[in-house]
Amino acid sequence: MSFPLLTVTAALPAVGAVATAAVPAAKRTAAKWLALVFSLATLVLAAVVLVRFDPDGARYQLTESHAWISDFGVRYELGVDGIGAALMALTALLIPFVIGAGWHDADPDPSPSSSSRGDPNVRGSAAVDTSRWRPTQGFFALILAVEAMVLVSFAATDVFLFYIFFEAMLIPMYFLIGGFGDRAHAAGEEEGAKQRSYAAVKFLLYNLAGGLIMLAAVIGLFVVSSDSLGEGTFSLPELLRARADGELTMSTSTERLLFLGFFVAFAIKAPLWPLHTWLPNAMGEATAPIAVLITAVVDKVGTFAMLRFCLGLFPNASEWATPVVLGLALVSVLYGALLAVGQRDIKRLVAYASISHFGFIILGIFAMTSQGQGGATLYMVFHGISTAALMLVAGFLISRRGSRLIADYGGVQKVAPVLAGTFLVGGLATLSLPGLAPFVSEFLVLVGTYSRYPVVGIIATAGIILAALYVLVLYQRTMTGPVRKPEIERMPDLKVRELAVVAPLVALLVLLGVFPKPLSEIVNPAVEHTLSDVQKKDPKPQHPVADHADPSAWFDYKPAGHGGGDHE
Amino acid sequence: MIGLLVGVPLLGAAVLLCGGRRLDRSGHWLGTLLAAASFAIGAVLFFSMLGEDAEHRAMHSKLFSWVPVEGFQADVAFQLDQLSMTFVLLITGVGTLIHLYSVGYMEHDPGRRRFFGYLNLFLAAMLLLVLADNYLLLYVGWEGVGLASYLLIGFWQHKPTAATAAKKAFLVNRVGDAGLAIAIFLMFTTFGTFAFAPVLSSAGEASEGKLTAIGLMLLLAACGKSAQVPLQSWLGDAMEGPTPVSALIHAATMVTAGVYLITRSGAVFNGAPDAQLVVVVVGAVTLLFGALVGCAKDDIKKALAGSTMSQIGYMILAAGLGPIGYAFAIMHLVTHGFFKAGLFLGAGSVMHGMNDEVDMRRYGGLRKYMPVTFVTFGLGYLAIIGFPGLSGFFSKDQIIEAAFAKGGTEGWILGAVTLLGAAITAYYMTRVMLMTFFGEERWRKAATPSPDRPDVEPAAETRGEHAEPHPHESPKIMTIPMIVLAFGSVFAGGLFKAGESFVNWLEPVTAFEHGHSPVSAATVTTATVVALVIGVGAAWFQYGRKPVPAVAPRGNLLTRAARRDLLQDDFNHVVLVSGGTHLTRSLVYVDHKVVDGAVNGTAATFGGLSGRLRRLQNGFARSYAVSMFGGAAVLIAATLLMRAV
Amino acid sequence: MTGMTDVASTGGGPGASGIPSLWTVAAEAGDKLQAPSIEYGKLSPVLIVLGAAALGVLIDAFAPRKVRYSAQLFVTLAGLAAAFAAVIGLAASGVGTTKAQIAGMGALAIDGPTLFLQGTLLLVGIVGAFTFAERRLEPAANGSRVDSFAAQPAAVPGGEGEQQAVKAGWTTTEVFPLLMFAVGGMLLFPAANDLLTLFIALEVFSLPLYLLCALARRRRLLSQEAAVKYFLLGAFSSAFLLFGTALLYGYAGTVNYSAIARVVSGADATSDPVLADTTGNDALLLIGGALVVMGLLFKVGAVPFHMWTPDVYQGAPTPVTGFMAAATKVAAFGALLRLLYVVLPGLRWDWRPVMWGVAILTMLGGAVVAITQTDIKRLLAYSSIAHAGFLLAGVIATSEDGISSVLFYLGAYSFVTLGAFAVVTLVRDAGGEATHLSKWAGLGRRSPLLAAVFAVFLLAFAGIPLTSGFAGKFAVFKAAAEGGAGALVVVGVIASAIAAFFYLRVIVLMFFSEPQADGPSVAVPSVMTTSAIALGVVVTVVLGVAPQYFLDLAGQAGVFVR
Amino acid sequence: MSPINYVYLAALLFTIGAAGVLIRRNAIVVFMCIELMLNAANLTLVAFSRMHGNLDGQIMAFFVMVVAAAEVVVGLAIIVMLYRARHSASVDDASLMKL
Repeated sequence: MSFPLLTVTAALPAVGAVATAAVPAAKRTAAKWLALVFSLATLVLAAVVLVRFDPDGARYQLTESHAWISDFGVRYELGVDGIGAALMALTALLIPFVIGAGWHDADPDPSPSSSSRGDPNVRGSAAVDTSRWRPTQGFFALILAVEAMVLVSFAATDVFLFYIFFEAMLIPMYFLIGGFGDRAHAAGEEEGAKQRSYAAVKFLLYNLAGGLIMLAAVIGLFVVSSDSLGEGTFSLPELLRARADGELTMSTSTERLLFLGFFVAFAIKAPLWPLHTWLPNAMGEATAPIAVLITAVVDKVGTFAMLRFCLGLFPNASEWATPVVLGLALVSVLYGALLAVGQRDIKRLVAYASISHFGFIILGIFAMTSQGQGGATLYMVFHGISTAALMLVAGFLISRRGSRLIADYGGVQKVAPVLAGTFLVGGLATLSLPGLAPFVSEFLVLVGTYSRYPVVGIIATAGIILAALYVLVLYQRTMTGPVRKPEIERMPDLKVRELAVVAPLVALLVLLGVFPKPLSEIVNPAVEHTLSDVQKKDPKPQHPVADHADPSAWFDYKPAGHGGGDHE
Repeated sequence: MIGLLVGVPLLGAAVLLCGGRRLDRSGHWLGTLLAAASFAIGAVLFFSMLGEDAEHRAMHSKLFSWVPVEGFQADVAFQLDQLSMTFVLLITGVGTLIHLYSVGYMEHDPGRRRFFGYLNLFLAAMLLLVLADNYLLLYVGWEGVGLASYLLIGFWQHKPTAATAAKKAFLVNRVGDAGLAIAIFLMFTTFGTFAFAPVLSSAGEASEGKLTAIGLMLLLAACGKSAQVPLQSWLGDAMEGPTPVSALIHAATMVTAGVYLITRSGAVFNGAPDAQLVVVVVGAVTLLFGALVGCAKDDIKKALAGSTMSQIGYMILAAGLGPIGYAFAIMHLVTHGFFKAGLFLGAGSVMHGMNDEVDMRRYGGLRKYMPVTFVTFGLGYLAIIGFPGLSGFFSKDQIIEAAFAKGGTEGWILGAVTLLGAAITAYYMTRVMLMTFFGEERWRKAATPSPDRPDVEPAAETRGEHAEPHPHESPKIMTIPMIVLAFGSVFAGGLFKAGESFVNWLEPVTAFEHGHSPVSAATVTTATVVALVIGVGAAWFQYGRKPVPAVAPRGNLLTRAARRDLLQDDFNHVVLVSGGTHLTRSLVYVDHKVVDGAVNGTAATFGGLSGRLRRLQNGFARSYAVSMFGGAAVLIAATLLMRAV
Repeated sequence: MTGMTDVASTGGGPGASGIPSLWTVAAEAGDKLQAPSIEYGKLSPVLIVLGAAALGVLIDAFAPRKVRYSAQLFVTLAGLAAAFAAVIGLAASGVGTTKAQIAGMGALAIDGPTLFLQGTLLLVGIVGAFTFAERRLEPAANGSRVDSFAAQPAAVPGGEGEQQAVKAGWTTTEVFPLLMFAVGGMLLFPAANDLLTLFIALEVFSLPLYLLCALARRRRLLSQEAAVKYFLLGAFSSAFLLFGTALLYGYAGTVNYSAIARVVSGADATSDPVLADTTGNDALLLIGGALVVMGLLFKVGAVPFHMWTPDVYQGAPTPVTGFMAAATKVAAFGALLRLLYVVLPGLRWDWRPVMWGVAILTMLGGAVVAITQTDIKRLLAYSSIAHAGFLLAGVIATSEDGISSVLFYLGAYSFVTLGAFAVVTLVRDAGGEATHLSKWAGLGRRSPLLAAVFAVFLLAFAGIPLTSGFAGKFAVFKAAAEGGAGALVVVGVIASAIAAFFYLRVIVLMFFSEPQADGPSVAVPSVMTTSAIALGVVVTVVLGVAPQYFLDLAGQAGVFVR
Repeated sequence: MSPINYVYLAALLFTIGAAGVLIRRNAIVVFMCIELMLNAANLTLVAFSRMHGNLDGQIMAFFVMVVAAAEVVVGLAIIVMLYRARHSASVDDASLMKL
């Protein structure tokens, strides 16, 4: 048994969460630094995972396996394929930025009496003793807890183990959404608190409902596997092997029902139209770093799980459902984009944009081509980074002005050019500008989709036009134009901490946009495995060019005019 | 070496944009220097290319594998052949000149460093576009220039009009980009690759339907980038950008990328006559469209923009003719690059001296105050109208000839259209010339800023009050580029024509066939000249003989329509903008009320149900007993029933 | 009358008529009186508890007031602990598995489920005793600390006598013997192997509970009302149970479980053709079975026999509510399991569809009505109803897995419940416990730790992974699915989703709402309540994270002796 | 007369008792109705005991009587307590807790 790298990677933030939560109330800053250090250490470990992962090696690597709940056939089984490794890295990468960006988000109000929170009389009275209330510690501890749970989800090769963390991560997320909102709320503090808790409850109920449906399917899977294999198991490699060998059989309707149970849960998490309405609320009400955590990290578990579990365990049902899923994904792409255009709230706009992007990811997954799924995987990573960049800058912007409404801005570029510039880069990444990372993935998804479903691919391409629309409208309304409001005139540019958060993300966007090869090489074999699970092969081109990799072919090429090019 | 061509300006952009305020004082020179360096590299490559024989001039260099996914290989690799070389020289050459010009033009602008950063970015992207060895990398450059164009049009972001124009340009271009993307999908599914060499060399194997589809999608892309009907609407608004930008991007280089794309993909179009026909039609329509718009505009830059559209229409038309036209399309592209850039720089120079006034009705008689500008502008003018002996004459004449050579009815129609276009070109350019440099000095009466530009731009404020302008010649740093370009406008055409040198140069890449025109070359030339004279004469009758009214007359229906860009924006507004607004608004409503409403409705249903069921719990022990008794009865009944069933 | 004489033993040997008739033996053997053989060792847990209860009565009667509290507490805890030790000893000696047997002349079955449930009940009793004995929450009166129970239960609420008693700081200690009697009855309940014992055990644990409900120190009117309702409805339901017993007796001629089962399965055909219209009459069997089951469903709080639950839970003193909610459910489900698995397996196809209906109604009904509750105790009451539904799903599985999953669930659930109600006792304002939900607003800010603990309990109720609630729910649903009740699982899942809503509402209130100015304060409890809560948390987390050991335990215990 | 008629009588008594519980308000009367139900069960037991020819049912009847007596002790105590607090023994008056 080698060193349990994955366990340690996932456990480190959990330990960090406990440690952070234990910091005394007065030492807020220490808690922040502690959390940051833990998240960075996790990042290092995740990088080690990525490095130690051998693309040419076994399908699941760095595996660990221990008995856990044998009554339920549950084992503590971890292992990463390329997709899991990449997403673990993404998670570990983003958390330090989330922490850095949210550095002051959970500070207690500096002066309770002057603050708009609640009735000053109430705040001032000694009856309310909140000295033991440690929001800052809680905030960072919860973030680390989410990280730990997400990491386990990405590494779990046991369906049950995955399910447990898939569900459990809702709880810290719930507190993060409901407990920590923006300082100022457009609708007033009372109303803001109400909307926040509405958003949190909606988030949790929606996802919990999905999770519970999945629970029914998980139980069903156990029953099916114990019927077929004699002993129920949740081990993914074991199930896949049994499926491939024909030992594990299930009736068509059973497979479809189980698939639906899993898929609905993931589609809610992802989120796929029409199960998306929790996302705008949650992202709108949460602070920007938490919104990033939701869309860039937690939601990825949904799409990841579609790829790993839905396709792997229920290939026939996946194929059966493909037309509908593609249809819904297509609707998501266009619907999300159109609604993003119609938003008046910056964060909700980004949320709808994310819905559109998740549509692309799901499109890529269910296109069942190497390009589509490879693109979808890259998309998950790149969308995480690009949304983080856009949303975090938006958060900085919002924290300066205290409003989420687009109409409250205008002309920021003039007073805060660096802020505007980074915002623009984030926006351009969101609209998949070539040269930035998301372009690569989006193009792959589109190519992959097109090559099997041309009409779907073409309609989805309209999404990139709409993406330009909502990003540029957002930029135009917030950043350009004359400065008309005094609040904006006084707006400071990005501070060092903020720049330190944004700059690496921007750099990564560019770097991965130009040179995504290391990542795609890690991902490719996993995608091939998944495709072989569903027994799909890429459609062949009609007129394949024999050796297109050889650039010298160019030199043999003679332009052929009507007359063969001979004009003399 | 080829990579350096792209890398040098890219480095410049990176340094200038990330460098911060430290570079505010020297940044513009750095930018200019790097542009020049890029030109120098291009020149070196050009001469080394000349050293090879025609068949082996193409160079290829692969930097790294970009996106390797199973079955999908995209490399960052460059290919430099004669066609690319032509563009490289044009881009870096004109680009360097315009950098130089901008040093003067943007002297007082606080965002100068940023401006040069964007310019360098543009150069890099444009070079990437023409140097890419596959369509995907070309796509990168394609959108890259779109980005640069967006940034530069919206350079004065504080002006809402500029910001809107920038956004519009990007969006319209995106539509075209989508076409390019779909073209790439088609190539990938047809050929399994999208690198130039394999796609083009095996284009013949694919079915005509496929090729037509690819061709049409490429045309869509070209329409977006080159402002061809129906995606032409952004170009006029793009004139909100600083004038050097208009000269470089929206006249000389970027807008001609569509021509490059079609020419580059010649092998595809050659196999798809239907697509070619559409290309030709688009070119012809745009040719007339742009010309008409150019006739009606009083804004000097917008008039020139219309002209650009029209001239690119010529090029697209020529490119649509197939091997008989590719070379001429490119030739006209290059000459147009010279004279149109020169014209724009001249316009910029005029504006520079006129407090950024753009309304030609407030110009007049400026030749005395700006002699250098007048001369260079005049030479450009002569070139564009095709005055015999100057650049435009040679290149345009060839296109008209090739249009006739298309053959059949089509050929006649195209020939007529091109001739008509030549006449209109002469008309509107003469109009510009007369309104600007001749006639009475109307600016003396007009001391207020033009009504259609209500927003005061700080750049103008720094240059002086909006009092009566004091026209003056621009500084040397601005006039020198104009002079150089004027030389190009005069001589380039002749140089290219001499010994068919240009055609021979391009032939290995684009192939060439002599068209067989039903009318002789001399006849065509004569007709062209006649058209020219008619156009000039008409303009002189209208604007030269009598004073130009300072307020535009109402004009006839066509004029009014042309002033509004032939109602294209109205169309867009009604169909796309308000339609889209309604669509998004109703979708927002639907999302809130229907999709979300279903969720909240479910919650409310349970809540209501709960409230109702709750009332059963009425506190009376006896009613609880009733429930138990009833329950027991049901339990018994059900058990008995189960047995009965 | 021949059948009476030839019955020689309970074993039902080859010569016997097959209808063992214990009572007959006792009555018949007048001249040659044989002492019945009683396995005292196997019955020791029950005997210890009942003995301690009797001792408690004596203490209350004779010990001086000053030592009563500590003496009672000592006797109670010692009794419970000793009984628990006895259970462990029995389990260790294999009584739960290989040496399971019918004891007490056929009256009791000492087997795996019995021992598991007895162990659980005794632990619940210990924790319950802790909360009963808590004397730090109420403000001290006249220098003496007082508990949650009425100073002078006989006094008229609000009357002069009561005010004096309160002022004087009186306390009563009869709650401990009452608790012990209730525990004793509960220990018997799941072990009961004939219908008479079932009925007696039911009454033995119910009667003390009726009284305990009436003993609240504050809000005595509510407390008394709860007691009246509980008593009347409880007696009503036991009348049904008894009548059902009578009918089953009429059907089988015996009340012994396995004997009835044999008649049901047709192994023992009735010998006398005269009795053809009674013995073996399926109508008697079905009606009698339904009535007995109904009596048990009343105790577990299944819809539509649940309506006493919210009122009683709300009115009873909170420590009693906690104990009752946990222990009654454990005992009643134990009895229900034994009845359905041992007596009525032959009727499976008759009772399963009916129980399906009850389970579905219970799950959905409990969850839906809980949504709009405003009192935390009522909310928990409805929650307990929903949980009864989940448990019924496991009961319906009719498999060994079904038994063990229900056992596990009961263990998990009871500690969460105890902990949750213990937390409720701590949140107080001037009028005693602040049970209205609006008072809980912002509790997370005032005392984050307590709120966090309560949140853990709520999450466990909601069945969030990594809590015992999830493991239990998974076990039950898994058993149900394997038992062919997949649709029930789906309903259960839907009900869980609905239930999650109201658990979350409380969490929202505690953490996301601003504290009220006149909000409650959190009392600092003694080590007893603290340990009750701590034990709840520990069990919740341990059973959530590493449930395997306990699943094994429940799995081994999953066989009924017949 | 066949003993089965006693069973029918018992069923009738049981129903009367149950109906009384549902109809009557006075807690004492309600409680007496419950006693009636218990006694109906007793009658059933005895009748069946007779029919089966074993004594189990009769013995059980004794147990039930004892239990009923215990129930009376507890029940009357609770009801009296209620009466003292409210000066009414109506079960419908005890309806503070609802919904």
